[in-house]
Amino acid sequence: MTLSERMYLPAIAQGLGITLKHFFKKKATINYPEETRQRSDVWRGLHVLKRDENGAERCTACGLCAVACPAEAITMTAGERKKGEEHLYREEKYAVTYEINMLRCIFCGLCEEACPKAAIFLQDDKLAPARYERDEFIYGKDRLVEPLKTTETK
Amino acid sequence: MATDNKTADTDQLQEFRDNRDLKLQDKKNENLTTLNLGPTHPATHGIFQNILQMDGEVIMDAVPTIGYIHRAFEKIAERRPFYQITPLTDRMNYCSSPINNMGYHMTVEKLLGITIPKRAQYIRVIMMELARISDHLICNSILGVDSGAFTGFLYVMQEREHIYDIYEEVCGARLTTNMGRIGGMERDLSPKALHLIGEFLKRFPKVWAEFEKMLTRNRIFIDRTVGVGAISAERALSYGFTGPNLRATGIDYDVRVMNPYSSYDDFEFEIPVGSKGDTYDRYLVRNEEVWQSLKIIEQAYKNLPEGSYHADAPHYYLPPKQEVYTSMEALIYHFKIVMGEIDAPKGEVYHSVEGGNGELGFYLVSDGGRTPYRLHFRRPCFIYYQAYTEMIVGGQLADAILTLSSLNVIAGELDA
Amino acid sequence: MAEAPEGYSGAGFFATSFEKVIGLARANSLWPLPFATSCCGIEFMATMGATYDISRFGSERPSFSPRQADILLVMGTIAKKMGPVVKQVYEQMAEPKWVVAVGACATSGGIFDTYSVLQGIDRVVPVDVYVPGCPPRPEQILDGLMRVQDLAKNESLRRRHSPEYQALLASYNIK
Amino acid sequence: MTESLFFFFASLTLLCAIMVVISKNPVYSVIFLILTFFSISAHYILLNAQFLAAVNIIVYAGAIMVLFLFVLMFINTGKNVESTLKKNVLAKIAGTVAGGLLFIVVVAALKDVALGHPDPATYDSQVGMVENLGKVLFTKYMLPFQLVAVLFLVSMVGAVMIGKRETGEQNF
Amino acid sequence: MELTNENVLGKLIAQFGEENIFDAYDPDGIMTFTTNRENIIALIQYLYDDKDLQVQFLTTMAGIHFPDHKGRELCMMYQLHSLRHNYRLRIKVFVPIADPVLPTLTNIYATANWMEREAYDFYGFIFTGHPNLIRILNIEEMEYHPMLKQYPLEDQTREDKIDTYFGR
Amino acid sequence: MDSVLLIYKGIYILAIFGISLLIATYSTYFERKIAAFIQDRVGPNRAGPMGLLQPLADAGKLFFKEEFIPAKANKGLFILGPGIAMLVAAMSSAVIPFGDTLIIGETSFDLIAIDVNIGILYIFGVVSLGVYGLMIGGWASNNKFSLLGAIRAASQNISYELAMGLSLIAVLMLSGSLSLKVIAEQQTGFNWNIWYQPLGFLIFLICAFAETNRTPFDLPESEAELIGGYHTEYSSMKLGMYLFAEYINIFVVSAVMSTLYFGAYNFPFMENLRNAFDDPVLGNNVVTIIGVAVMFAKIFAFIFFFMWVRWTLPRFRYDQLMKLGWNILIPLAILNILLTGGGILLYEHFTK
Repeated sequence: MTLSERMYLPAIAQGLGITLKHFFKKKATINYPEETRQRSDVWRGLHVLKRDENGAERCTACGLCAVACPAEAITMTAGERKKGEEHLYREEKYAVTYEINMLRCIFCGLCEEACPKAAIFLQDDKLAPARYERDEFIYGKDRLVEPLKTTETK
Repeated sequence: MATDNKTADTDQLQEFRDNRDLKLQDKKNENLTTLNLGPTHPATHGIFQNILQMDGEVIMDAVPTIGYIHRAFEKIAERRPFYQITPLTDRMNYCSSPINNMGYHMTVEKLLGITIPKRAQYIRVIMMELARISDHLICNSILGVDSGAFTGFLYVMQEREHIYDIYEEVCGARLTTNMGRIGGMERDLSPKALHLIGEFLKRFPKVWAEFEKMLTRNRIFIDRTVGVGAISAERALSYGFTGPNLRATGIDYDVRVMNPYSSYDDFEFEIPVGSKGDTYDRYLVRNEEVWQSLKIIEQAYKNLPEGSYHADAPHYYLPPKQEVYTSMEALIYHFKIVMGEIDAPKGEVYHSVEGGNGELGFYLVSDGGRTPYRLHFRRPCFIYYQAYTEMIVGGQLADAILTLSSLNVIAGELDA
Repeated sequence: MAEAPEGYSGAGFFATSFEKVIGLARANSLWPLPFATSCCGIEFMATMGATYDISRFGSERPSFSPRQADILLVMGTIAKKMGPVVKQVYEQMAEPKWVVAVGACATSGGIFDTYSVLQGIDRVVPVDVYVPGCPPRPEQILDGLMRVQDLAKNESLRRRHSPEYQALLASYNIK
Repeated sequence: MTESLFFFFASLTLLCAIMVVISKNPVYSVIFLILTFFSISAHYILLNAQFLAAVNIIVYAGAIMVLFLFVLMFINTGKNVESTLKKNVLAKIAGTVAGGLLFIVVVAALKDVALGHPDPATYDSQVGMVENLGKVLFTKYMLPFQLVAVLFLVSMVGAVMIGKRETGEQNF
Repeated sequence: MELTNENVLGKLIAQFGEENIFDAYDPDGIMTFTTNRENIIALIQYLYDDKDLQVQFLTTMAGIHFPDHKGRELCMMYQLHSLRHNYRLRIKVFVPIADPVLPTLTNIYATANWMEREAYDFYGFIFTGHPNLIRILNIEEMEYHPMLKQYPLEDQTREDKIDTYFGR
Repeated sequence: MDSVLLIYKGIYILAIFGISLLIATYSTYFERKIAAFIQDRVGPNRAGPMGLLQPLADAGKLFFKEEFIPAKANKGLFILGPGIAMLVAAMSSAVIPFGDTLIIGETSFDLIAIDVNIGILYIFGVVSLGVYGLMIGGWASNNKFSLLGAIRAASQNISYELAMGLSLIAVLMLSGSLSLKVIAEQQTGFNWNIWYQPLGFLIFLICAFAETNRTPFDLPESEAELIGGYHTEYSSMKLGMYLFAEYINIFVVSAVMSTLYFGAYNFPFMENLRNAFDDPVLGNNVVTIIGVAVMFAKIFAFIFFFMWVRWTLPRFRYDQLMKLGWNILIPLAILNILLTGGGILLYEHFTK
């Protein structure tokens, strides 16, 4: 240590100078509920089950996402499409139930990657919210499927 | 390395240890108090417990207990297809998950015999060095927090946010990155990511220099760290130290140089070494490594070669989505890969990378099946944490805490 | 004593009862006990950091002593070895206390469906708010905190003495 | 007013002093001892000796008793010693004898004491103030004062020596 | 002497004999061979002391369970590293699961302490001479050694799991 | 006349008590805000406008938190601890002159609660008792971390009291009085003691940090090592009292430092201002009122400094703290006394 370092004070004064400089600096804080930080386009947020351009569900219940999920958070049951449901489901098979346990989900994005139909998608603009009850985290089709784009909302 | 301070008095330490043994043997000695440090003590950032025998403020003995967040990585790995193990490695050393990801991928690539293109290798290097920076940054700033200087921590945490922004742009997550795939990266660096890296290279040196200015030559900090938790080079080797903690004792072992991987031999950088292996040396070595990492990133960023970001290995690397919809062959590969029906060749490989804390090794045994037969992680934290007792005995409680934070023990890596 | 916070904006505020005032006080002064075991703890550091700044909610004073803490933020994997410790910490906390399980591991075990990991801390302590994510973004952690604030604001002062609450604790074998 | 205060503080002093002796927990004893010092300081104030009062508190209550408490906390014994003492008949006899002797000495000393009555004409109420105290110390009692200072110095050096020897180094 | 796999192997066989150094092969650039538990400590000590080799760094130890290899179900892998020559080698020792006893390495490498405890915890290896052979990661009350292949991974207390669609 | 003064004293004491409580309460707010600003954050801003109600929220919460006495704790002492800490802290502001004299009508009101001629010794005595609160509380908690904190507090306070007292003696040599009021009056205008006693001030400042247990001397409660130190086991308002006591102590120490070294309520050109008024009473009152404001400004500056340092420096280790106190500060303080004595002698030699 040099003499000035031995004296404690110069280094302390330097430190105080740095902190004082920051005292007057612009603050880095983002006021979260009012402002949100910009997320990347590829951010892996809350899942959505996509519809195709005609509004039919893309999912064909092949089960690849469930297999790819390391957390085993996805369950589904497949069903055969009946006649007259072509506008609802794109393929001949569809998922009757489709559940993701958001508590187990680790948002790794492997399901999105595994999906051969580009049906499941992790949105960048939505996050899974905090809730009070454990049951509320089983996201069924009602909460996962993209809302239908009706003509009114266009 | 500047270590112009008083030398650690080994004779004195030895004398202390002899005295201690006498005191500890004397069970009737009522002056010793037992102090239970952890598992929820603020300084045990992860979770580990130490039962200390104290003589006043001086630690006479410590019995470490670990396993409080044992998660059975190695067992899980035996039940998962290769590509699903990447999310596990994220959670091992979560301060620098990309290094773990890449290390694992390289191990599997070694097993499968895939060579990946230069561009992907360079991207990996950038990401790994960013991860190293974020790892060292947390370690050194936490050292400040534990010694009472909280503010520097928040200054550098802001920079870590910027590193996370880059991660986010590359892979879509902040901490548990799940970055890269077997055979390359999952996507190329976007223009925005490149821009962010460029910005980071410009801004970070200033912040880091400021952080160093606040602590490095402050006498209070020097007094607190010099000679604290020192370990000799021989003992460190015997304890299997690697990484910054070994280099602080003066041994320049670095996997990036000894066994270069992912084109590390293309880059110019130095291995900083300390001399006494104490907390201050570890701090300085990490600080210097951050500068070296910056140097590496700069070189990789400037010389980023053109080319593909993944290997041409259709058996192992998922085909692009567009092809899956159109080409039957791609669809079949896609299904096979996702279902984990790709049989890996028989064999065993060991691959190690220089993780944030040292040699992070993956020992992979494959019996030709779809999952690893055995995947053993050489977790540097687990290996060097056992020296903790030896390092803190004879010091004070405050020393023990600084030693712990300067060792950068990551609970996820410790307990696996 | 806690005076009615004069000047607190909002019409009709002064009509609110004493309970509301205390609720507000509690909500704005939730001192967390960061029980950080793994990755989520690192994200909590980011939450404490300048960019997200948990102090805006009056919660930047981490009380590592359970006696002084108001919310137990369990962040990270809780192994079976750790379960009793969580419970003990919860027991040591003074009422009123809330528990937030942050992240996949604490809420449900996440990917670690293994012999050594507790499948959610609600097996050992009652959890008030679950925050999903692995790890959750700091925004989500703040979200969880705000949920606790909502709970605290609307909680009756007598809730902690109510038979329901006692029964809840008894079901977890606490005290 | 002064008189009643005096009686109040006198009885408080005695009470606290008795509590020091009969408290089972040594920490309580220390706290009562501190209270005793306080009430003695109150006596000083009644005598208009503010300096002495303050010094009494600073030195005894503020420093010496802190060290007492410090040591007690470190040793943290209390019960064991007490119980063994109580059972020992010899200790009881010794205590009785010693107490009786002390009592005799006190009686003997106080037997012929005549209470002084200050002459109001010459009595200086400011005698206890700092200035007067300082002047007296540095003029009339110069030699004793200096002797005490030297004694103090010697004991300090001694304390340092003892403190150093404990670490095992042979410095002298 | 330049350290090549042939050189080193030759040297070791010359020292310990063919019957004790066998099954040598090179799966990934790291020479791997098998020895038996009687010779493992002497072998590692020899590697440590030899002037030419100076293999003085224990990289890692890992147990492996092969339930199908009758009589040699458990394998202990020692990976060593000569930092001076940057030469790695891997030594395996097979023991039957009924008698999983190995000598301890803690007298040569301090780091072997916890590695051996981990191996005991995971596989049930018994290391004779180990100073403190107790479980390290799992709770002391655990009754089995979880990494053995016959034990399940899953936590049996999980309730929300539905096995349809999970091929595992 | 007498009764007027008595009533005035009563009101004044209450006011000072109230002000110190208020300042202590809002010190917590300022601490959080200043910490936030230093760290590029914004700090509490959701409880009331700019978070101004944050301290009230904290107080309200602490009041209604469960009172918890650990089973193994010594109950009586456990409660006594924070009580002593609070009482002692509140007592010490009695002898500080917050202003000069206000003249209303015929009566002049001293802006000081009790003007005793040993004011400084009083403060010293009272402050030295503060450590009992910490020690008793820490010991009674029956927790090893608390005990360690208590022991650290005791040894630290005793050690630094010595250096503090020695550094004070130099000031007393200059002023020749133990009364804070007299010391304040001597530093008229810009004639502050700091110009004569820079070294003494530095020592006093460092000791003040140590006596109030602030970083870099916050070992008794150092979070990273001892969790909460002596108050680990305390919850609810008993904890609140410890925190209060700490902030009141900061306030008092700041006031003492302003009085001893920075001219208390004196400010430059006050005599000119006083003479500018035709009415001497009005002039006196105006100067006094400005003086009070100046005094508080000085106090706040010191409080800010305390917090500023708190968020900048790492803390010492126990043995280093002792070494600093005994090996450096005490010799320095003695040197300072010698220098001051020599200076006074020289001055007298040349002026007489």
